[in-house]
Amino acid sequence: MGRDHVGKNYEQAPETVVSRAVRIALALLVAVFGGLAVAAPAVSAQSETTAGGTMRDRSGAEDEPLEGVKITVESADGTFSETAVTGADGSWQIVLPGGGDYVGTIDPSTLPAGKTLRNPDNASLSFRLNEGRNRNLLFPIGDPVDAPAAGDDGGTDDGGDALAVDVAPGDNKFIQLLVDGLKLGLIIGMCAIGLSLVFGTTGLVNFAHGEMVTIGAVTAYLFNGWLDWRISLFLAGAIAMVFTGFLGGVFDKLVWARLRKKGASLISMLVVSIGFSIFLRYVVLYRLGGRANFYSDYRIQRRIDFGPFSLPPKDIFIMGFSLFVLVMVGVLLQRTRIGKAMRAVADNRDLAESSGIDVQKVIRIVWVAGSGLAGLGGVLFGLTESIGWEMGFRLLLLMFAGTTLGGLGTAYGALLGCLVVGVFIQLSTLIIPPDTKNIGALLTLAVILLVRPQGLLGKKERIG
Amino acid sequence: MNKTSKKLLAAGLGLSMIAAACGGDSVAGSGDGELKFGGILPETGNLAFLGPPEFAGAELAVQDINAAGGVLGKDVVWLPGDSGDNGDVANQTVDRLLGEDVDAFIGAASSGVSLTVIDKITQAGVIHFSPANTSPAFTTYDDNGLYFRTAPSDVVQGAALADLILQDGNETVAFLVLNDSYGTGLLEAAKGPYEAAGGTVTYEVVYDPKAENFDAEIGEVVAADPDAIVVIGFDETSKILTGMIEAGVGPADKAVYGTDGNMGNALASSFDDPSVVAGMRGTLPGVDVAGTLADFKAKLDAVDPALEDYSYSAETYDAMVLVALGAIAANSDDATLIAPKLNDLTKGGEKCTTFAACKDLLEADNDADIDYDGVSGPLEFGPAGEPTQASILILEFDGSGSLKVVDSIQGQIDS
Amino acid sequence: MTADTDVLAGVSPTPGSKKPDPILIATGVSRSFGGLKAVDVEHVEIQRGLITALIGPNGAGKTTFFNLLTNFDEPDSGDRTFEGKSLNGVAAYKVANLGMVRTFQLTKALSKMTVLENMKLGATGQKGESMFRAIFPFLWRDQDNEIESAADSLLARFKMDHMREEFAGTLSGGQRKLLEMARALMVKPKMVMLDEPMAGVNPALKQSLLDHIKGLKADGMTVLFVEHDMDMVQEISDWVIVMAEGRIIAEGPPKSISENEAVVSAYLGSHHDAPLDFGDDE
Amino acid sequence: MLAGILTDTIRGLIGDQAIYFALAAIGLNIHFGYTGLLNFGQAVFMAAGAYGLSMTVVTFGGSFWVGLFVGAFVFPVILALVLGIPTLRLRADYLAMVTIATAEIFRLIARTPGLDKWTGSSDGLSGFARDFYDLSPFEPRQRYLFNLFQGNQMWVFVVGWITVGLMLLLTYLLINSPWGRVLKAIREDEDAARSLGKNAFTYKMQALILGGVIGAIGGMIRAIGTQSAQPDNFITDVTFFAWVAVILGGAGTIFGPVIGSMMLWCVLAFADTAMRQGVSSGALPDWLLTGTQVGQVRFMLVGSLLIFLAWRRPQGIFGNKEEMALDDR
Repeated sequence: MGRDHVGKNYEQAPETVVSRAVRIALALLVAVFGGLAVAAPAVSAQSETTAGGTMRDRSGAEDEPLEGVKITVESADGTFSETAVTGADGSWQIVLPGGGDYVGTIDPSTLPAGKTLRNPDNASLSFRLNEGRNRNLLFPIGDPVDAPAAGDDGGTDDGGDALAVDVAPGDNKFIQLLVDGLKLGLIIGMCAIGLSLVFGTTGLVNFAHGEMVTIGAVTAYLFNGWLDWRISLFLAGAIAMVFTGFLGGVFDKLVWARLRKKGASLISMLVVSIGFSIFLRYVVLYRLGGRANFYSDYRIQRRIDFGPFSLPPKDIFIMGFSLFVLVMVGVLLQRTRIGKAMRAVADNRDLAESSGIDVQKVIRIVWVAGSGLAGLGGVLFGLTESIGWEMGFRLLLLMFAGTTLGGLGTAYGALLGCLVVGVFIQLSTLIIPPDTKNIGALLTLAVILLVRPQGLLGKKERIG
Repeated sequence: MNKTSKKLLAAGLGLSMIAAACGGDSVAGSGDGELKFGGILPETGNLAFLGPPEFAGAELAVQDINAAGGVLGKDVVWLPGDSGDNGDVANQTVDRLLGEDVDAFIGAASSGVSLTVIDKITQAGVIHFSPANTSPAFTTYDDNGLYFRTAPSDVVQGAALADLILQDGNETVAFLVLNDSYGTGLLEAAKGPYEAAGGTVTYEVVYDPKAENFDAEIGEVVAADPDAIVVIGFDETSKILTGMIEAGVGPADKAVYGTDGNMGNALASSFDDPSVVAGMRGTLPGVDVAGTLADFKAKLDAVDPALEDYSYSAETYDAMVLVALGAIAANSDDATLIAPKLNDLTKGGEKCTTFAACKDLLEADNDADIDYDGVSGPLEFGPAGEPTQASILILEFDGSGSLKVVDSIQGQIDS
Repeated sequence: MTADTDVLAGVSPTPGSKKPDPILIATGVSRSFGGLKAVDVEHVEIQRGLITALIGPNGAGKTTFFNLLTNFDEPDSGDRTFEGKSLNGVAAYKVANLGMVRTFQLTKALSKMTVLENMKLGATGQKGESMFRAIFPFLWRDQDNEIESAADSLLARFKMDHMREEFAGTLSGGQRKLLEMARALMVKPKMVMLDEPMAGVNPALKQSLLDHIKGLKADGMTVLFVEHDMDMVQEISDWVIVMAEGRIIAEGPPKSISENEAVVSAYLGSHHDAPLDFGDDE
Repeated sequence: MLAGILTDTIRGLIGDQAIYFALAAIGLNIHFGYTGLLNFGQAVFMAAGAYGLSMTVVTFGGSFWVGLFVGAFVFPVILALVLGIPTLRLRADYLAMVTIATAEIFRLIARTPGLDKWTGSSDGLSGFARDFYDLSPFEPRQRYLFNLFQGNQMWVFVVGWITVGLMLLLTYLLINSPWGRVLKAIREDEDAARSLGKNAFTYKMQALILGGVIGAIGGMIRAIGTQSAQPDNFITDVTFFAWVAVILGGAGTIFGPVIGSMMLWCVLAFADTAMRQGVSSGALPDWLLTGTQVGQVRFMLVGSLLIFLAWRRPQGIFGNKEEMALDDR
């Protein structure tokens, strides 16, 4: 039952692997020697059964202990009752007669002036305690807090955190999500250009495109994290991009060009692409394993605060770099001969062929460039999130949404659509629970198809 | 309709006739004198990382049982199988193993997968014994008395987690919870006691473990600015923790808590600099009452030298040993005879901690009242066939990313 | 040239001229692709019971206009009426049920269906085409047999009865054109729209196709067809409409057309620099 | 050992997976094989059946028989309308993308804890099939048919194959009717069908509904067989399995999908068991394949089968090669 397919595990020095059993054995020592060997004395096992705590006001900037507060603990059956008064450090403790059910009550009138319980209903707390345990009772001080809910922003953020500078919490969350969404959108967009161009030039909806994204990320990970070589991520990313581009070219030469030559229908080509998608995905799983993996470079970076939003430096780089790459792609499509040829083939293949463009060559280049970009997108996505075997397939669904939204077969439409999808996914968490955030993006796809089937930038033609 | 089609149709009808005609050939789980265990443990799917220790535990149990002379004079048989993470794979495995006349299934790791096969197994009169299901749903499930588990219900761990958060004096807490029954079940079990003791949950979110990113969730946590953050999840915790550290709410900035799903060495090892998780604390069910665990770990390593984690290996081991003891007590390998014996074997009576020792007691007197205290805990099964007592370890990552046990909490389930 | 042209004797040979008994009228029909106007027709009328040809150089917008007339494409603006009924917003299949059937430039023989199946598909009002009745063969069997004999007699007329069980995909290009025309007749249309019926047909079959087209007129149907081949246009059409760059530039009897200056220059001009071939290459 | 492989293979050939994938494939065959619809969300139709049944019984406390009706008709018909109305007027690939996305949407919705009351979130729903098994003439603890099946499985087996037979009969009647002729015409060329006065949209919608309903019945049988309905039982890969079954057996043939499904599960069961035994006996070395990886190899096999079939034998094992060569697209 080896886990040798997870190559990374080989690197671990055996001594860092502290087994659960050893941990458990330590627990045994705890049990036997009554806490002598315990690392953290604060929670050491004790022989007395106690209730206690520290009264303090943490709602302000300072952590302020409250002195002279009265707290009473009674047993549920009424046979025991004792009152404690907090000391200068705010702490109090009551020794209880043994395990059982108790009620702890704070006397709010003894609180210092201006201090109120954050939750006045919680002035009395019932609890059950086993023999020999200590129970901390919390009576938080501060302004009342609204009941929390997923996606609800609480409204009365008490400030002090890095993000709340000068901006109301609602706004900064909106802007933060917008920026996160743009980042996601730029990455999806970079990945999706190839999907859209391949569709434009050959009519094929390539379901295996997502695997190019995965392979790009995994290739870079191979050189930066998986193997011991520790090549810089920049170089590893470049290698990954070249490799996926090469792979795309090989793929076209060995598979798609042959199928086109054979005159295979688009539907059977689509099915072939699905076959490759499944096959490649599970080959990656077979070698990489099912866990999330990370590059060794730029593993963790502190976020830089920009006021309304914050980003780690690598994300700033990702956004800037992908914007640069996308502008370059735009310039290449607009200005260079091959770019024009690509657009011409996507526009009208027969016409392009009759005006002397080598359509097969253009398609080959589209495959190479599109796969390379997808690989690069995978490298960036792996950098901002993690590298896993299913990452490309999951992005593929968003790419579909984005490219359809923007207009199938148009490079700029794909980009615009993906940006919209990325932003929409993040912003939708303001309303719906985050675990369902992709639903919004995919529903948009359906709505767009109803209202504007050609997509945002697509030409109005009868489709179908 | 062409000729081939007609022939096929005829063949199909013929087949159904045969099916109707062939009577019962044999009864699964009935005594054939040989105790067979079937495994439905994750070899594939998103819980695949839980598989290796469970398989190792099972193989070790088989070794130990057979080394002590087996059951009913014969060696017990272990037939491993994959549970995957969706019902398809598990069902196929169960079909296959039912065909091999297994007497007890060991698995599955995921409560969800167990629910897809529990009816099939228990209605066939075979024992379904999970080492890792913690969902409270099984306590009340109509299982013909054939479902058992050695993992304690999440209620115990949840209370321990709440206790831990309270001990550390955290007045507000944010929960980041994996969307499955493990995550949401543990969330409920922890939230109740925590709020009852005066704590406030300022933010709770259930996330999709396969999500493209967790920016939105972490953004909410930052905005909520709690004293403590609890992450209940599996492997994806490494992604979330990365985001939290980058957003300034990592273990160095806040009190961060985990649970048995993620408090493993794998979490620290997914960071090149494991010190970033230093200070993160969490709960893990299980304790050594018999004092044989160091030995147990060494034996597991011998079974599978590549083991990285040991989660649920002890529970798997105990499940198999219990069933084997049950067969000795029932003097049969018929699952329906073994099942009624199992609960009593875990409580009251003469204590024994190894299969060999317990077997000796039982063989000396078939009706001997024994109390098997296993490597995973005192067991003490309640009427629902699950532990009523559990020890929860409190773990903490140190500066080198190693897990240290800092405390243990005894939990009791009222039943 | 037949005597039928007499009905148009009084019609002025100018674009958009009024006909005495128009079956199809289009007014102000325009359609553009990506900013380029592919079709911009002010007014055109098609006389009932005659064979009208629609000609023009490559890229003139003939097929696009054809698609607009049959509602296979939606115009940006404009009105079309067929037998006095407006076609605006009417689904393409309903147009067929009104009695206007079209064929396609690239023949749409249904390859993996037999010739007979192709024919039977053409019949309208089939009971068995409802999903629920389809399950009970006794509800539609009789009608289906009638349709089959009608199909057989049409096949015999088109001299294709010997291949009724063959897959349409095995037929030659010309045979497919024939099949498509025969299939269109199964609809029992009032008007048949043929998109380049002679394209890719070998010379031997051409004459028989021509005869069949004339036969349609003899059966009282109106025919509108798109064609490049001027000889054919001269031979069978009663009236000719010429398109160039999306507009109708000339109309008139076939003879007068070849002398029309606008037509000649449009055709000549087209050889210098081929403009975009909208739609025609679908 | 060999006997074990043999029984597993036979169980794959005729067992419950072959049954419900056969139904899913029959539905998909109506979509793709006869109408040319690219439905890559057959899993969500199966889920509609499973959840229609289980939600009626568990969530709303309805009877099993009402649940059967909801699962077979109400849910899949609504789903088909939702999927079809935006996409069926568009080019075929749009349906493909929307269906694959919908399958994922459904899974996410069914999983979300917010809807736990209705869907049981990630654990799904169970305990709705008792009424079905109460009717079983087979003894649950007995084994039947040469020891292949437990009593309950045997009951699913009999009912399942009868259902498959009925669906085949329905398909046969429909496809050989004028209605089926229109479907085939739409598959060959939608514009030609429309030029002959056929309302292609309506026919495509009917086909989508019919195939969806049959898929949903497959999903119900699955839910009844495992006595649970869970979101993760209906992941995208399930759709791909159904596709392999259709293409393997031959798209556009009556029996193809059933044969394809049986062969697929037979091959998978054989490969699974053979590889497992290879691993445990040491015949397959650890560096090549571990037990954990056996399940992954199965998917690689499915992927390669799709590639091979779509490329080299698009007519499937039983399809007519000449007929496929007529595809002039």
